[in-house]
Amino acid sequence: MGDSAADDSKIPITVDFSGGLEILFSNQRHYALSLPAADKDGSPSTIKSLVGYLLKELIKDPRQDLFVLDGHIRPGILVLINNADWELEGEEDYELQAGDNIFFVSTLHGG
Amino acid sequence: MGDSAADDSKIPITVDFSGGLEILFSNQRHYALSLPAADKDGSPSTIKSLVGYLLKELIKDPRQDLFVLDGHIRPGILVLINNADWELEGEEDYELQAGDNIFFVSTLHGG
Amino acid sequence: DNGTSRRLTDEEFDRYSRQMIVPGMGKEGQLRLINGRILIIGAGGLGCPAAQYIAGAGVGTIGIIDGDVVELSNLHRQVGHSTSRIGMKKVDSLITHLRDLNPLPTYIPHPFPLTPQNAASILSAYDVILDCTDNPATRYLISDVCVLLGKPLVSAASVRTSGQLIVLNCPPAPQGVLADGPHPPCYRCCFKNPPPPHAAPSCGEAGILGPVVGLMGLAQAGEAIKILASALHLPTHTGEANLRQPTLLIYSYDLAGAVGPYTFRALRMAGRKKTCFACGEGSEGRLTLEGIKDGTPDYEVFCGLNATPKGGGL
Amino acid sequence: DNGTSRRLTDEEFDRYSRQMIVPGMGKEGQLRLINGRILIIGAGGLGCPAAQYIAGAGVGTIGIIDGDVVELSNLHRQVGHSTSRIGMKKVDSLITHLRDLNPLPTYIPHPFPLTPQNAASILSAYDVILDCTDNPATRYLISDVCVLLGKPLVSAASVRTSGQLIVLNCPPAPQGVLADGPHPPCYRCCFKNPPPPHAAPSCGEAGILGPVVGLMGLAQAGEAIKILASALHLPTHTGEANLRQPTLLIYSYDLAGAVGPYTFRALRMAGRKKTCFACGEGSEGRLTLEGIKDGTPDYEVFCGLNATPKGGGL
Ligand SMILES: [Zn+2]
Ligand SMILES: [Zn+2]
Repeated sequence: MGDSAADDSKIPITVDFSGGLEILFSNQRHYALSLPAADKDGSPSTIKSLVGYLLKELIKDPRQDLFVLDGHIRPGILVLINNADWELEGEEDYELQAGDNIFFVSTLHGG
Repeated sequence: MGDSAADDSKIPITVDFSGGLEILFSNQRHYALSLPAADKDGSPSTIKSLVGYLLKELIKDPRQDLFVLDGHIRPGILVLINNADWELEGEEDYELQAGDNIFFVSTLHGG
Repeated sequence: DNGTSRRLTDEEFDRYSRQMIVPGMGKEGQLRLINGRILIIGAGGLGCPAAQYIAGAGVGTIGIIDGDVVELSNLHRQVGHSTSRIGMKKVDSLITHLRDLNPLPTYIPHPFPLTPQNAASILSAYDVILDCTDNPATRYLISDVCVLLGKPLVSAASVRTSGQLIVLNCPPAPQGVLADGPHPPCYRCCFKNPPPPHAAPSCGEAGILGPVVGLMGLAQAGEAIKILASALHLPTHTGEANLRQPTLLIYSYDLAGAVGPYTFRALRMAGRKKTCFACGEGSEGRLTLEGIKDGTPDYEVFCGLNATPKGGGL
Repeated sequence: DNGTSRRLTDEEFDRYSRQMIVPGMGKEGQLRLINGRILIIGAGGLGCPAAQYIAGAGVGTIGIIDGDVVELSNLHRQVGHSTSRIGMKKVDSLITHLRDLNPLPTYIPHPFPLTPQNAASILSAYDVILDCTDNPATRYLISDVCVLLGKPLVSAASVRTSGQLIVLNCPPAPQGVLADGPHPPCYRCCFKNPPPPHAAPSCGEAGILGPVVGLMGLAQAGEAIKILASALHLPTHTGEANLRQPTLLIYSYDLAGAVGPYTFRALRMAGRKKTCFACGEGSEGRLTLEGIKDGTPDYEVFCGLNATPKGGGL
């Protein structure tokens, strides 16, 4: 987080992928990102903003529908905000804070 | 840590025990403690201060020699400061910071 | 008498001595295991190691349900089977192995698939249920029946290099009750909708590493044993509050790197949800044992609804 | 030719197909396993599950060393043995089980204890060493020999409801070299001095739960398989930097409570220490294979030095 602390128009966060989702993101499970602190309309960056950023900047795999369907995180993906189910935190509208960890996990069914 | 924040002569920390050491501490693995910020001589509280506090206030088991021998943590106990080996942090002389987690683990040999 | 006051036989004492001297187990915990009944649904990569340790620990009644037969491609991870038992029903193969490990438990074979028609009558005879299956439709079915029968459910899954584990419905609360909560979640509380089918591959399609699925199955055994031995599924138990912080354990094995801070993560999940189809407000009106038997909900349709088949899933 | 270019047989293809399609494994990883040699020291609670999954994965040469015979009180956790094999050498009992699981590997029995006299000649024939033993003296011996022979060591231990796992000496660096580091630690770098004997109880004395020790053994298999399949023990491999952040995994099973944030912890350990007796500065002068054979250091004395026997250890 260090060097972006001086630039208060950015929010340093970490983003993790697991359960196979990392395959869509260059097979890398852990990312340290610096996100714009506000959306174009000036409102604070949310999980929704992050998902837009991931689709625009980070996803390399053409199968974006394995991550987002109809503009929302697809069924079968859990989103964790600082290790807690995002339903405890306000889901897509949660406003990102510096240092947040956002964890996307694909639900598994094999055994 | 909440209610002690106003009292700046105290340091809120968490202390964990594992590997069997918890047996010496009422079979409880996790403690939230509030330690004096300075020793009697005015110097900042260290791991050494914490060990003194644990022996005086927290240990219930008479077998103190299973935790401390000759005034030092006995051989076969690892001390972790915020999940890192204390040798990376200055060992007993490490000065405690608010929010620190100190983890005492007894080395195991069974299988 | 709940059966925890009888004497142990000499063989029981000798066989279980090393676990009985562990603080918190003792003779009382051992007798709870001996009097306990666990159903393992699926005799594959999760079910094999789970069954080995549940049998070893001396759980008195162990049911195993699976309709498949042992295949060569199972054996790298399904360590309760063997090359000489290829072609045998998995249930019979696994019980053969378990009986030689520990002949004392009663082993109950259910050598056919779990279905909406047979689920309730099978599950009702057990105290703790292990979901060791391999497809979303069966997972929703098992959870729904556990809600309706009031059974604790230890659910795990694993594909490729990832694993997941969660204890659900423990201690069980009556369907639809939201007062005096929070109550523990069911599978649907945590995983409301199944993924599109092309995003939920099986181990056969996507592959699986033995130690990954094995570790999850073993962790399931650990949770099931603690539930029985410490009676954590009984509402009056003091451990209740503890189990009410539902936790999803995530295992991310890295074939190219060492164990690290992201290898195991414990995620805080929400409790029972008011909006849950199976256990939430008004759920008694939409989910019943009779309905399930008669085909409502239709689990195949539910898990195929979003079907837009494409190449290669996650 | 490093043997990773031959064709797989039809049986190998079928048997290992589910793990070969996992990204990062493939045919090359599978052939590295088939050409690999793993030594499992101890055929008990750690060694049994470790051996099952290492055999299942198709590691080509699997050595097992243990001098004990199977006892009834082993069977709640040592799931590679069986009631019908009580009294048999553990090594032979476990290999019987493994051979039926997967007949393809070469199994090498060493049905006697590891000693300072035989350690080097046995360990030298393997690529990766698993410490699945049950006492401090043998643990220091194994690590010292691994330093001297340049072998990666996957070390685990478990007592009561706790477990520990660490990968040591991987990739191996020559003894005494500190330049161009950090280099990975050995067992003595992490655990400089043994505990007083009364504080280091065995599973026999203090008890052990099957799923706890089993999970650690299975995790050992996972680490050993990744080291071989991804060649992480070879200094030129790109995974090197990753493995150089040594991590001690701690498992704290709670018989009275649910999985939570403290169940698994990954602890950052220091690398090779300048002051380490076995691998630090000047260590070539005090630790040699010849010296070990001749009784220097004396591992029994080293681990008994602080002996002040008292009732009940940790
Ligand atoms: Zn629910
Ligand atoms: Zn060293």
